[in-house]
Amino acid sequence: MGLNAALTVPTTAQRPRDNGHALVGSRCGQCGAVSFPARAVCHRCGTPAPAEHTFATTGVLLTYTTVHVPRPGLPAPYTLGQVALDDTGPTVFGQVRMNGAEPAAGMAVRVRIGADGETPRYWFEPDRFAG
Amino acid sequence: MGLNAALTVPTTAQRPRDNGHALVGSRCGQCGAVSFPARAVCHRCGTPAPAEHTFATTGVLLTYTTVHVPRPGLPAPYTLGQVALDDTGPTVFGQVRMNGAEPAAGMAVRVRIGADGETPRYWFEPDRFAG
Amino acid sequence: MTSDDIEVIGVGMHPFGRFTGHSLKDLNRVACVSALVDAGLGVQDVDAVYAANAMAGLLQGQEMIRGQSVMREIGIERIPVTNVENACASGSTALRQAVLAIRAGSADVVLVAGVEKMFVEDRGRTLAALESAGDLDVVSGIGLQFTAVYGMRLRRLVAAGRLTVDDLVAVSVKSHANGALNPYAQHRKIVSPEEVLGSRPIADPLTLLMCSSICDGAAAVVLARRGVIPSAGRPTVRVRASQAATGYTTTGNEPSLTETCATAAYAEAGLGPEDVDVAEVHDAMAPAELIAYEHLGFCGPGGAGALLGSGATQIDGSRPVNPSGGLSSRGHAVGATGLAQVAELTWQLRGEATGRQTHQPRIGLAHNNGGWLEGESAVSCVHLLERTDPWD
Amino acid sequence: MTSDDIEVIGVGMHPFGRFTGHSLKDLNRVACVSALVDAGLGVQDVDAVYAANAMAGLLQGQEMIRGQSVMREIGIERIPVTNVENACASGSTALRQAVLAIRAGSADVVLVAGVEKMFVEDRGRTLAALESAGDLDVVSGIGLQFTAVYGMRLRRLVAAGRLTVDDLVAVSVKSHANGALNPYAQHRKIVSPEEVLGSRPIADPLTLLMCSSICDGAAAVVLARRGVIPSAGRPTVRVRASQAATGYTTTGNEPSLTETCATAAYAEAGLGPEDVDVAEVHDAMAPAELIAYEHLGFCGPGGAGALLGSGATQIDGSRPVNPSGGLSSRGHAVGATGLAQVAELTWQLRGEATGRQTHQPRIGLAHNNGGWLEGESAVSCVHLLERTDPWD
Ligand SMILES: [Zn+2]
Ligand SMILES: [Zn+2]
Repeated sequence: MGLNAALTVPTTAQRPRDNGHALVGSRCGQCGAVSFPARAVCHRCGTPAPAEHTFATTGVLLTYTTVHVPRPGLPAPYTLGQVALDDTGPTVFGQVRMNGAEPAAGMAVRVRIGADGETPRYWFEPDRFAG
Repeated sequence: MGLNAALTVPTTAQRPRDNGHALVGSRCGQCGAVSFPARAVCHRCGTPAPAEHTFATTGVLLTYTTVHVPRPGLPAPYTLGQVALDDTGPTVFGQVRMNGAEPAAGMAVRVRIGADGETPRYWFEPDRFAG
Repeated sequence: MTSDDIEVIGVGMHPFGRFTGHSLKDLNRVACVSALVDAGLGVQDVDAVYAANAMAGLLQGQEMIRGQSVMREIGIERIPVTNVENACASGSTALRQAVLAIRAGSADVVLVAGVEKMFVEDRGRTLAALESAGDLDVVSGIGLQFTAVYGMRLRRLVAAGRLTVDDLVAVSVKSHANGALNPYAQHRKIVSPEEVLGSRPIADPLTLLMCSSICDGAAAVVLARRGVIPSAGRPTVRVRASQAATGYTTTGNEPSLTETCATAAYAEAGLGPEDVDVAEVHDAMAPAELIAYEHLGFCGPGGAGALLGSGATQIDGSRPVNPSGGLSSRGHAVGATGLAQVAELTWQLRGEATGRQTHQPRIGLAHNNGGWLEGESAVSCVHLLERTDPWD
Repeated sequence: MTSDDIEVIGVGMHPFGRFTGHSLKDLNRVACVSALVDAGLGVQDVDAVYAANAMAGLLQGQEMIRGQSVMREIGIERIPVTNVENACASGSTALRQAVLAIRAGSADVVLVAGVEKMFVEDRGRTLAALESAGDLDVVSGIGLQFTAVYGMRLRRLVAAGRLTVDDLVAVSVKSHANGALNPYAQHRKIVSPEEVLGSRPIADPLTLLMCSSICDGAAAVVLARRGVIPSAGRPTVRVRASQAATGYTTTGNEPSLTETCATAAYAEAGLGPEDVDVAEVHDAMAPAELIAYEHLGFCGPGGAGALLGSGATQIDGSRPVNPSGGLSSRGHAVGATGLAQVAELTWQLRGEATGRQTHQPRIGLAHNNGGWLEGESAVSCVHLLERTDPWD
């Protein structure tokens, strides 16, 4: 298995990170390992150029924290979470916007994608369609 | 020979770098090696706490260059030189202010010390008292 | 060559804390000269230097030749100086390179030095620099701070019933109590559970008194090939294992990075967790010590609270952990931390840790992690040290 | 173990130049994947990584885990990644650590990667970052730029009659001519002596066309313990010497740092300057190649101009120097430079340097310096490589 295919993948800036509705990364055709953002070589099996893959818009909030130390452009408190996207998607960090509700580990969440140029680019909200 | 004496030397900020007229550094009592600014241990023989030493105000311009790329707060062109201070003093880099004259390798120069807070703190000028 | 060919022949620290008037050169000088004095050596006995620092590029503007610039202050020139950077594990990474340099036959006596100056005029710059311990291409803009990463890890364990908030508080109280006994520590004040719980929230469940804080400091270690430097009648401390590993993309189901690295270290030394008599573990937030208990094999899954509660990890317990106060209380001068751990273990193994001496330890473990990827540390280093002389 | 136990089994580069849309990850990927493809390996065959970079902290804000963050992009996780920084000699310093890691028995196959991205939106930031290659505590505020350090060194030699301005021009013309033959080079245009002399003054006697410029790029080298990876019928390249040294406080009367380091490298290999068939030397400003002739022993004091004039150091000469175009014309992507030199030498020794191939070289020398103290470089590294197979 040569690595050659990893030489001609799009640059990191050229690879989409979302499609306006969902996060986009890569999924290895060989072993199924996923990555967000996409990578040039699979971290699990070493296969080059894993395919671009659109992840589920829903996921499970594994854990979260409310941060009380502000950062520039980011007033405190704000909530961060670690989310495992559904359908064996990747585990990602992101802000969690509860709109007044209380977060809970195991809660169903849905990804939200910001407008062009918005920071952060994506965040999570409670999935109000979940059971 | 223990290194202990190097534990109790003044901090780098506490050590004088000039006395308003001349550069001040260190000179090893053991081997005579000089350093500007002062150091806590002699770089030539390893003796700790070389003595504070005031260097000659005159020196020889070993080489120089006129820099044509400006830096913030420093309009180009400006001239830099490498100077060996007299009486086996240290070799130091510094600005050379020729006031219209042409620098030359081997020329006698004299150190000038700026006012408190001035940048740079010292520079060199032609030594008009030299032969 | 085998790993026990290398001895720790000198250690030294500049106290950790806030040292406004002290430059990187001042901090480094005190640590290095102390370590060389401890070893009975002069600066010209050193064959090579490994210099660890994580943030001087962003905080002092000094990139590129950090080690060379601080070493000339103590008269060290000419010999190879290598700058090593691996986030909060920079110090232990540098130590490992020194071990490799001796094993490779390129040096007999190596000075390993770590220095960090985190107090600068603008605290925001320090916080921003700390964020660069993550992959900024992936996480920048979401406000991911070190404390948040630890807060999330701990909440998950609390939610799963593997730790309680009382455990987090108790281990923080222990950390401060140990720090109070350590003259090199940044935080030297005993605190009560109420004070820990009532202190300002940082990233819940973490409160201020659970967290390491901004810190200046330096630490240094002198390693030598066995037999090159006479022991001067002092107990000999040997390096029995030196391992490093990089974080990985987690699925949530694999062994932790620390576990992977510790397993390799135990295998290298032919030892197991049961052989460890004293440990300095990576607790950038004091409760992370509890996670380390599990990952280093000191207890089974979910057993950390009970282990702590048993008193075994206290200074007078059967397996003391972080007698120095750990990162949280001794302080976490990032690039110096891994070497401060080794300094503490060396003092413990020699019986020189006045006031916080543990009972006749033979094997010491240093665990130093750094940075983060999504869900794991970016770096882990585990070293095992051994006192080869009997205790009387 | 001895030094010839280590082979260069793969090399690769991302072209040097201006690559606005390419991130550190993109640059590093192309260099590393090319080197692994060249070695016939996959990413999972690598045991350890040494990552070199000098300026990403100041220019991209990515301190601490530079190597870990670029390596995950090519699927490299778990194995030890060590970040090494030694100014312009970061790449060769990382290479030396990889050599030591293999000699120490801790790894069989090591990937060494250097990456730098110097083009940022504000050129002033890059110039400021370059100034951090000096000891800022001593030199900050006087406006000491890299070019000025070289300008002063060269003027002193010109004033002493050891070099002429014509020599400085001629070697710059040669540098550009070689770069024009190198598809990886930043500057690929032949220039005339008049163009060199007439180009914008930078730090006299240096003009724009004598100087390396701001550059993006990456280079990678795969080292392996001898015999671990089958050669695939290709000529074998071995590491015969790997030496490093730190600059010192000059009195103006001692041997140069490069001379000291080269002498140690020759001794390690049991070779002398007369054995070197092709060299890549550190010419951040093209005329520095002439200084290297003397310091590496290719000519006696004052003989550099004559050696250049003889044509011996041209690509078709008896001892070609900088067939790649050197730092000045191939480009000087700071952290990558030392590894780009080794890539070039490997191609030369294998006979794969199409268009700029030198005549059947057996011994290659790489000379990489970094930073500056008062009057000397802060770091020097010299490596010697050997093609062990006969040329037909
Ligand atoms: Zn895969
Ligand atoms: Zn002396």
